[in-house]
Order: sequence, then C-alpha cells, then structure tokens
Amino acid sequence: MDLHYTTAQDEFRAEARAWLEANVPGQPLPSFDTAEGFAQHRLWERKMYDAKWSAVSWPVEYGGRGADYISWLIFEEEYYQSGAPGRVGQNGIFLLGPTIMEVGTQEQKTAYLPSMASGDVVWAQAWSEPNAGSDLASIAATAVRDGDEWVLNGQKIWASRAAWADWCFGIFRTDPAASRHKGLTFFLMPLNSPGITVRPIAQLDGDTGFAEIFFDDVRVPDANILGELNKGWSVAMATAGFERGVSLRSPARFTEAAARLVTLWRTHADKADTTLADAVTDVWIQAEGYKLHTYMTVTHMLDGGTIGAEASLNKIFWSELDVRIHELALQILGPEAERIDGPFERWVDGFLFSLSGPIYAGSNEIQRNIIADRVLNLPKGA
Amino acid sequence: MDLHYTTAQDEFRAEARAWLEANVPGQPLPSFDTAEGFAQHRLWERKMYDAKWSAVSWPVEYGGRGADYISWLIFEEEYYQSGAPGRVGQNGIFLLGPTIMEVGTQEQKTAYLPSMASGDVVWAQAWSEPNAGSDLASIAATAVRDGDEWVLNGQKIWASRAAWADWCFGIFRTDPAASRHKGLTFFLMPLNSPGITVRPIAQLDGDTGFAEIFFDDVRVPDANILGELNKGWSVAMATAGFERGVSLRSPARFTEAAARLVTLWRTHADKADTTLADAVTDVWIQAEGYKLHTYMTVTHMLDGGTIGAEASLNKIFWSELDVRIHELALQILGPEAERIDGPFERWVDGFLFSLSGPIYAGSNEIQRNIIADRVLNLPKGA
Amino acid sequence: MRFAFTTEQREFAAALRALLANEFPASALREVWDSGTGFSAPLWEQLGDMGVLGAMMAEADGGLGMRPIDTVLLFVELGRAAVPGPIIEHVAVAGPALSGTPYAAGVADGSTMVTTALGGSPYVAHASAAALILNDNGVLSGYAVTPVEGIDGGRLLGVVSGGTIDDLVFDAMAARLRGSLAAAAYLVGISEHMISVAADYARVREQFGKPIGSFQAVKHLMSDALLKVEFAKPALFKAAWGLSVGDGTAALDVSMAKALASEAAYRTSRNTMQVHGAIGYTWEADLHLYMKKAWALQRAWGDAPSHRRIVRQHVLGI
Amino acid sequence: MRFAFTTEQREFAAALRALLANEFPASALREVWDSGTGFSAPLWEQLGDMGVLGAMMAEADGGLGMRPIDTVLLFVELGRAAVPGPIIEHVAVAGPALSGTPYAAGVADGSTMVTTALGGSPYVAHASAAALILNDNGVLSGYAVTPVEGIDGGRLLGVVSGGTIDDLVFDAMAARLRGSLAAAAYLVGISEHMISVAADYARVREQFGKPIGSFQAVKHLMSDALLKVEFAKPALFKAAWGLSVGDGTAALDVSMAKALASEAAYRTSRNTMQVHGAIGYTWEADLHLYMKKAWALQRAWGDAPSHRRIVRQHVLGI
Repeated sequence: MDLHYTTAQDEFRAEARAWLEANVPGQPLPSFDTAEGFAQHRLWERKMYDAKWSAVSWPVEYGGRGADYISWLIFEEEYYQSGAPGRVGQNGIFLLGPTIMEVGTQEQKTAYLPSMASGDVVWAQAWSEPNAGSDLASIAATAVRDGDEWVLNGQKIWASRAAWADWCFGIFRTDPAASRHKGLTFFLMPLNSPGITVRPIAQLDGDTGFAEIFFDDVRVPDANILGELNKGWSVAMATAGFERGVSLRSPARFTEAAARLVTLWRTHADKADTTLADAVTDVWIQAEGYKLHTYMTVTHMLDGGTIGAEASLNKIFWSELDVRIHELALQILGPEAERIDGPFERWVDGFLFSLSGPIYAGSNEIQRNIIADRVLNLPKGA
Repeated sequence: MDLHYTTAQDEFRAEARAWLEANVPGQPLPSFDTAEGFAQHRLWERKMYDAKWSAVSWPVEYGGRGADYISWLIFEEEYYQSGAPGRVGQNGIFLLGPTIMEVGTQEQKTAYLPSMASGDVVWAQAWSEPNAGSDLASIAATAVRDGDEWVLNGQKIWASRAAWADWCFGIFRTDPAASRHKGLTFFLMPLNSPGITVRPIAQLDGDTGFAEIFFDDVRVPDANILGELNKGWSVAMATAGFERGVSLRSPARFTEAAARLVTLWRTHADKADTTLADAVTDVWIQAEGYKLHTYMTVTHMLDGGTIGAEASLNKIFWSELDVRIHELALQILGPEAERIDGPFERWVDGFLFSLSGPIYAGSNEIQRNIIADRVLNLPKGA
Repeated sequence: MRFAFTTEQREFAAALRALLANEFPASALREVWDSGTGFSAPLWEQLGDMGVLGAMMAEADGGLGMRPIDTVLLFVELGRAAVPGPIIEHVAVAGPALSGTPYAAGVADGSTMVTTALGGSPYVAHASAAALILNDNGVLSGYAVTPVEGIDGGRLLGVVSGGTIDDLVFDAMAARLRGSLAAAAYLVGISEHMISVAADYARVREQFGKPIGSFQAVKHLMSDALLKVEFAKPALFKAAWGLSVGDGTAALDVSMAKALASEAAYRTSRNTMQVHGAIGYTWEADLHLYMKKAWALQRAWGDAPSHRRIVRQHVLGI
Repeated sequence: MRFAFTTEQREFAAALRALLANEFPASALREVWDSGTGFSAPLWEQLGDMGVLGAMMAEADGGLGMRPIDTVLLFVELGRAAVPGPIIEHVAVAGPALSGTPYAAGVADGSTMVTTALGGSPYVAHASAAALILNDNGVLSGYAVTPVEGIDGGRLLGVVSGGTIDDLVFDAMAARLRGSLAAAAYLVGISEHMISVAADYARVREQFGKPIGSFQAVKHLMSDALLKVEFAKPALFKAAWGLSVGDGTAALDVSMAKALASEAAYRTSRNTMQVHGAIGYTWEADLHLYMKKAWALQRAWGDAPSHRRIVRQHVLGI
C-alpha cells in the first residue's frame, strides 16, 4: 500500500488545475435544465474536449487521455474544487460511453464516442417506464423487427437531460414471449426520430431536468442495437453498475461540498454549539471515508477486479451523505434557507437536488435489498 | 382540558408518597430473576397488598382501591420516584388480571385475583413457542378434551418469571382443524402440575428471567379456560394490548430514568459538550412526550374509548426511548460503563434490559407492520 | 386532570376541516402558487366569515375571545390544507396584540390583513399580501416591499423598507409564543396530510405486481413518520393549555412542541417523498406544495435545535 | 497511489484466520468465559508460535519487525474470533515499546504476557492474566489485582495496587495510537463476524412460513450494519498506512478510524441482535460473547465522540 501520489500523478493534477483555473467560467452558468443553460454547458463540454479534458479516462483515439482511474479521480478532485460547471454530457461520457467501449462494435465506437466526448451529441437515458420504476424488469416498451429495422413503441419516463438532448438510449422488449429480465434489447436512437415525442417534466426546483419520451412507431436500424439481441438487461446493468458505482458520483463532489460546509460553518455558525460542530465534523469524516473507499475500489479494479452488488453500498452512502451535508447547511443558514434566489442559492438548490439521490438510479430501499440478497446472500423476498 | 390535578388526586399522591417513603426497602433487593430476589420481591408484593397498594386500579373486593387510570399513573409516578422494587407480580396484576376482569367468570375472579394481588400466586406468561415468536399465530401446543379435563402438550418459550412463578397462562390449539388465529384457547394452570417441566433460560445478564415450559400430558380442568373455547386469540390480544399499551410500561418509568440521566449528566458529564447535553435534553423531552401521550390516552379511555393498534405506537416509542436513555448514560460513564458490579451497576443492567424492549411483546418490526396495516390501512404484506 | 378537548373545540375544528376540504383542495393551493399573490382572497373571506381570522381577539373587537387551547385544533386544520397567506401571523400573533386598538375591527373581520416581523429573519413573510406589519415597535403601514424568492409559493418573502410606524406597546414575548405554538400546530396538520397522501399513493401504486404499501420498507417509512407526529401532538396540546391558563412552564412547553413538530414535519416530508419515488420529486405532484410549506415553517418561529436549547437551559441549566 | 495490501500481508492474515477458525470457535471462547481466566493459554501459545505476539517487535528481539500496515489485517482476524486476553495491549502497544529492553525476548515469544494502563480508566484490563503492566512511567511488575466484574468475560478488569515500577522512556502517544488503531481493526473483525452469524441465522430461521432473511425489515437491518462496516475499513487501512510511514495526518486518521469502527461495531451489535430476536438476548446464544467485546472495545482506546472531537479540532479548530 502506498497512498502517496506518483510524480506523474502530481504533474497530471498540476496540469489539470492550471487548465481549469485558466478556463473555468468566472460566473456560474445557468442550470443545464434550462434551454439557455443547456447550450452554454454544451459549449463548455466542447471547450474541455478541445483540451482533451472532457473524458480523461477514455482512449486517446476517442478524445480521451487514456488516463487510469486514479488519474480520473485526481481530475475529478480538481474539477469540483475549481467550481467548474456540471457535466451536461454525463449520461454519455460516464454511463453510456464505458458501456459502448465494453460491448459496442468498432463501428459504434467510431460513430458515437468522439461526438459524445465533444458534446456535439448529448445523450439522455431512458430507463424507467410509468410502470417500471423500482421494478425495472417490468419493461413494457416494445421493439418489433421489420426487415433490417426495428419499430419501437411505448413510453419512457424520468429520462434525465431528455428535454434538450440529441440522442437517447434505453431497453425495449424484443421477445414478447420472454418475461422480466429476458427478451430485452438495448437501443440507441436520435431524439428527433419521426414518432418520438418528448414531454419535459418539471422537478422539485421547477426546472425540467427530466422528461417523458413517447415512442410511436419509431424506426431504428439494426445497427443501433448495443450488445446482443435480447441481452439488453445485462448491458443495462453494466451501465447501471457504472452509475451506482464510482463513475456517477466521484467522491470529489462530496469532499468539495463538505469543505464548503466547513467554510459555511466558520462564517455563519454559532461556535459554542458543539452539537452542530460535531455534526459538521461527522459529515466531513463521511466524505473522507467515501473518498478512501473509492480509491480502494479503483485500486481493486486496476488489479483486474470488478464491482458488482457492492456498487449498491456506494449509492446508498453518497446519496445519504449528500442529503445530510445539505440539511446541515440549511440548518446553519436558518431563515436564509427559506430564500432560493439569494447568495445561498447553491445550498438550497443543492438540498432539493440531494433529495433525488435516495430515489434515482434505483431507490435506496431497492439497493438495501440488493446488498442483502447478493452481498449477504439472504433469501430473496416474496 | 384541565391538566391540573384535583385535590383528591393530590391527596392520593401524598398518601402514596408517604407510604412509599416509610416502606420502600433502604437497600435495593436482589434481582427477582434470582431465587433469593424472587422470594424477597414476593414479600414486597405482600406488603403492598396489605396496605392496598399492590393493584390500586383494581376493584376493592379483589384487593385494589378502585382507582381510575389517572390515579394509577400518579401512583406509578410516586412508585418509580421512590426507587421501590420492580414488580414481580407484573404479569398477573397488569396483564392477566385486567383480562380476567374483562372476560373471566365470577368464580375465576374470586379464585385468582386476590391471590394475584397479594403475591401469593405469581404468574408467568407463556405466549411464544420455538416456532411461534413474531409469528405468534402459528401456535403448535395442543389441548385435547378428555372428559371435563383438557390434556395439554407442547412447548412454550420466553416465559417471563417462569423460573420461580406459581402459575402460568398461555394459548393452546384446541381445534386441530382450525389454523392460525382460529381454534386457540386461553388456559390457566399451576406450574407444579404433573407433566410440566420448566427449564430456566439465562438472559443477557446471566440471570434467568425467562424459561422454557414443556407440557407433557398436562391435565387441566375445563374451569381453567379463560374466555370462550376456541376464542383464545382475542383473549390473548386483549392481554397483549394491555402489555403494549399503557399498563406494562407506565411513563413514570421513563420520566424517572430521564431524571436520573439528568443527574448523572450533572455529576459526570463534560458541560462544554453541548452535543451530549442536547442528546440528554432530547430524551428528557421524549420521556415528557410519552408521559403526556399516556395521559391523553388514559383520558380517552376514561371517556369510554379503547386503544387498538395505537398501542403499537407506544410500544415502539417507549422501547426505543429506553435504549436511548441507557446508551447516553453509558456514554457519560465512559470506562465505568464496562464494569457491571460497581456503583453504576443499575445503569449497565438497565442498558442490557433495555435491549430486550425492541424485541419482546412483539418485535418493533412487527409493531411497525401493525401500525402500517391497521392504523394507516396499507395493504397486508405478502 | 383531564387531557381532552371539549365538544365545542372539536366541532369548530371539524367544521373548519370540512370547509377547507370542500373549498381549498390541492388544486386551489396550486392556483395560489401560480397566481403569485401568496394567498387566496376568496378563502380569506370565508375564513373571516367563519370567525377564524378574529378567533383570538376580544369579543368587543368582533372576535371570538378564544384562547390557544380553543384554536390549536384550528391551526392543525389550517395546516392540513396548507392554507397560504399570513394565517398564523394574523390570527395567532397580531390579532390578540391588536385587540382594543383602532385596527381591531378590520383585523377581526379580516378586511385588514396583518403579518408580523418579530423573528430574526431579514425577510418578512407575507409582507406584500398584508396591509400592516406588526413588529417589535408597533404597527407598520405604507411600507415598500422588495420581493425575494422563497421556497413556498404560499408564503411570499420580501425585504421591507419605509412606511410609518404606529407605536404600540404589547407583550412581544407572548406574541412569539403564540406564533411558535400556531406554527407547531400547523406543522402537525401538514404532516398528517402528507402521511395521508403518501398512504393513498402506497395503496394504489404497484411494483413487482403488488401495491408498494405491502412492502415492509414502505410500511416502516410510513410508521416512522406517524410515530413522530403522534408523539408531537400531546406536547402541542399541553402547550396550548399552558398558554391559555398561564401555566408556569408554558414557554418551555411551547419550545418542546415546536421542536417536536418541526422534526416530525421534516421527517414526514422525507419519508413520504421517498414513498412517492420519482413522482415525489416533481412539480406536478401536489406533495411538494405541502413539503415546502413544512420546510419553511420548520424554521420559522424557531427551528428544532433552537427550541431544544431553550429546553436544555431549563433542564440542564446550560 | 496504490490502496491495496500486498500478497504477503493478505496471506499472513488468511493463515491466522484459518488457525482461529480451526482452533478457536465460539465454544472455545465460551470456555474461556467459564474458566474465569480471561484468556486461552493454548491459543496464546499458538499465536506465539505463529509469530503474532511479537509481530510488531524488532527482529533482533525475536519479533517480525512488522509495521501497523503489516498487522492491521491480523487484528481484524483476531477480532473476528474475539480472541480473549491482552492481545491488543501485548502485540500492538507494549511489544514495540519494549523492543530493545530486557523484557523484549519474553514479550516477543509470548512467555511474558504484558497488558497496558495507558487509558483514563480506573480499571486495568487483563491485569490478572498478565505478568507486566506498561504504564506511562514504565513497566510495573509484582502488583496486586483487586478484580471487578467487567461485561466481557474475555477482558477481565481489576484495580491494580503495589508492585515495582521499572522506569522506561517510550513514546506513549505513539503507543496509544497503535492501541486505538488495533482496537479499531479488532472491532471491524467482530462486526464482520456478528454480521455473518446473523446472516446465517436469518437464512434458516423461519417465521410466517419463510426464512426471516426474506423480509425487508431484516434485509435492511443487515444492510445498514454492513454499510457502516464497509465504510470504516478504508479509513482504518489508511490510518495503518499513515502510522507506518509517519504520514503527517496519521493521528487524525487513527481517530477517524476508531470513531467509525466504534460506531459500526455498536450499530452492528444492535442490528444483529434485533435480527436474532429473543434468542439474541440469551446467554446461550454465542452472539453475546461478541457483542460484549464490541461494547467494551467501542469505549476502550477512546470512544467515538472523543475521537470525533479530535477530528473536530483539526477540521473546525474547536
């Protein structure tokens, strides 16, 4: 074990920090869940791509730097510390991209990855359906073969970024005879395909961060299937694994938030109240613990290991930590916490967003079941 | 609403306090889960009975004072404040007694109540079986009619006080054709009946507070059935209702423990640590809240109301409060909390005992199901 | 010792509950949010007609001369419907303070809407809706309001400037206690509503071929919320009684009530949102109209930690 | 940056785990409790033969010259078996402090059993089992022990009097850090064992016609315990590394590790006992042998609140 960074890693960190300091917008961009903000965030993705920072862990040929997970974590730490904009390309770069590299054809890699890294094509994810939320396996949307094309019908919901994204990915039932996890196939398609209707859904803060997508005889060529026919579930689970595991919520996000909370405590809290101080200290410890846990996990992956159901432990941990960090911030803010357009807007927005954490990417109740069933080998529930 | 006590209630309180001050043993008695302690606690019950304090809420003819619930709560407050011994007669006086008064025959009332109130007959409860714990309805012990007698066979477990008690009560399957809650009958029997074997079980503190009871062709007369034949479940639930509700854990127990915790905090805690002070304050508030909740419940019952599934709310609340009070005490004690025979023995014993609270009288998990199903009318689980 | 409400007290609350159920469903509350006015003029008028707005003012002023114990159940009902506008400020706080003043008649019938600025907040809630602001110095009128965006569309915030102050001597401490008590009652009402909405949803929403309410994880989220609310109520009612009869520990009891109610409301908002899943995170679902009111009021009139510190001072002396 | 153990480190721990699984099942631990000696002489000898007892002493003393990072997994395994006696005190605390002293050889091979009195407790753990006590002044021998009853039959407590002190200058702060770290590791091991015992029980125990492990309430009690333990481990391992290389934040990391491990062990004891139901409240069930060790060690070498205050001082400066 050696927790010192190598010289190369230190140099990589310095390079990332220098570029970010020189290029991060002075003013925060408008929310990427607004039309204007989305456009500005797309430009930011392009700017990062031009400097090869948009997908550092990707191979060079697709616009990355071939950086290993450790370097990726270092970049993420610098990224969050710099106050850089949120990643509107996240669904693609962190979730779909790695999946395409794992199971995609060479044609698909060439076709989708560079435009994904550059932000020219922003991807929306379309997992859930009105009756397939926690119970994702009860997918009802169908894809029927017609010549060398597929005809898609059905409805997806909670599709993040879909309001303004260019393409989307999701799973559809291609074998009507099969049930549950079987007979599903993973499709990629442009959101402007004839027959697709997108209805944005306003979330807790009023912005439209996700949407419903209606498929009405949408025609998609065979080539847009990712992975094998009728094997969509395992492809989707690989993607979901990335989501719950290290890639969606790098620890830097929480160590940075914990550091901001400490600053807020210094400037606004009653120092005689050790109850609050201990609570702030506790979340700081939790954030450190999550960071260390992630470094341990990625070392394991660098050694050729994989993460399975353990990813559910991460998802519960970071989502509950995020809520706790923001609860404490609002407690410190007191009456200011009721105002959402003021100097503390980021904390109030962050609180509202944090409440989605225990729900999306599989509710924490489902994650606890997964841990019990697959890590502790308890008998499946009725 | 009038939360002032009446003059009569104040006088009753003064009378109880005076008697307790004059009669409570100066030294704490040995645990009633030891042979010696059991005998001494029985004598204490007798002493209270002679002064008509052992069952204040019972009718005068059975040894009580016909006091209403309010007066009973007042007595309990004085009782716990006085540091008087635990009630070895509790199973009878607070659980079985009220049930006998509700559904028993006149003969049964005359036969069982006075000796119960006097401590001459101490009762053990025999609800659970090895395979009927949380799932109490899966009772397997049987009673078969033979002339005007019944022949009991089977095994009961977690029978509190059974190690040294005189009689026990429990439910047995009298209709083998019926299943679950049906076909059960509530029996009363002496523990020295031929065919009964009692095997004491050592609990967390090493004392034998409960036992297994083996029934091997135990003959019990018809007259020892409480309530109707095959209606034992509803009789048992009435008893359990008393247990979870007001009678088993009167709030005085927790307000007294919270007051002792405050004293411990004053004498042993670091006053600069508001974290601890706030936690102590919080349990003090919880204890007050439980007391007020009980006064409200009791007024409701005096108005002719009943308590049903709401009793489950009480059971969860007091059992979790009791654990929390003792956790904080041990935290304050620090290294002293590791010693179990020292000046703080009561706190350590109390901690161990408090851990049984979330388990017995129906685990808190079961109670939460009951609340969801019967108070919130959520659909029954699979 | 009698810990129960009178028939009259219960019946008045039941009548108010019936009125609000008919006249002010979630759709009406949503209209208020969309209107940007922060209150409902027709509802305000109906509450005036019912006597609610002047309930705690002297009969000589056109009020009902009610005490906190007579009105605490009314605030539970007002909370259940998340009634927007300065209902706590006008009815529980300013009303009694303005009894016997020239403002009394207008306040009692509701024709003059009053809010208050007695808290430590830089923002005044309902300032734009109200005609008068009761602050520690007296009655402020003719003021200007610079609006800021608050989280609750039924509780508009603003920074107040200018205006003329009409000096008034009143018991500001007692006024704050009435405000904290009314807010605690209101929070209990919102909490009961959120629980009932989530229970309804859990009965009909199906996953894995069963209503989600049949899963223990959901049952326990719901039970835990109910537990918090049920054990906040007795402390709330005792505090209302204490304020009414001038009981010695009334201030302490109000702090206990507000601490317990604030925590119960927040826990209920979290658990009921979790039961809703993604739909609970949307603007379209009605739940957020009630959650956001709960989040605002859990801090208004003193949050749980500050009220617990008041109890701590009494119990531990620090 | 490489956050993983070496093959040697993992293999030594695996060998110890195998030894303890074979030689020291719960029945053997129960015998130690019944014997009233507070440790197992045969096991102590086997641990000596394996090199564990002198693992952290210089090779010149007959030790293995191992650092905390080389032994932290050993303490996890010692905790998994709840090995009784002064294993933390002897191996992690006294051993390194006594390297190069006349005591070294006997301590390294275990023929001289040492415990420590460096904490703030009026009681010395393992004093009656050990021949020597390392305290802040040096090495105490020939002392008298007045036993007091402790909660853990594998950790006998006593009040020590008399004896002769052999003055010794050593880094007591470093010794305490090694003790806190070893205790944290031991607590992680106990926790993993309690989880595995409860999971086994939940697989076989049936109620309502199903294994109780199939109920969400039980699944979530188990998952919550595992969550605490899994996120205590990385902090534990980092602290072990930091102490080994003299990293600047090592003391802070040890406090984080002990705070997280203490809380994880207590939560695990509560949740696994709840999963057991009434059987978990008995003396007959083995669970209590491990729970009580966890309750003792969660406070020994500093409880979670005191270690969190150390972190607080670093993070917030108060």
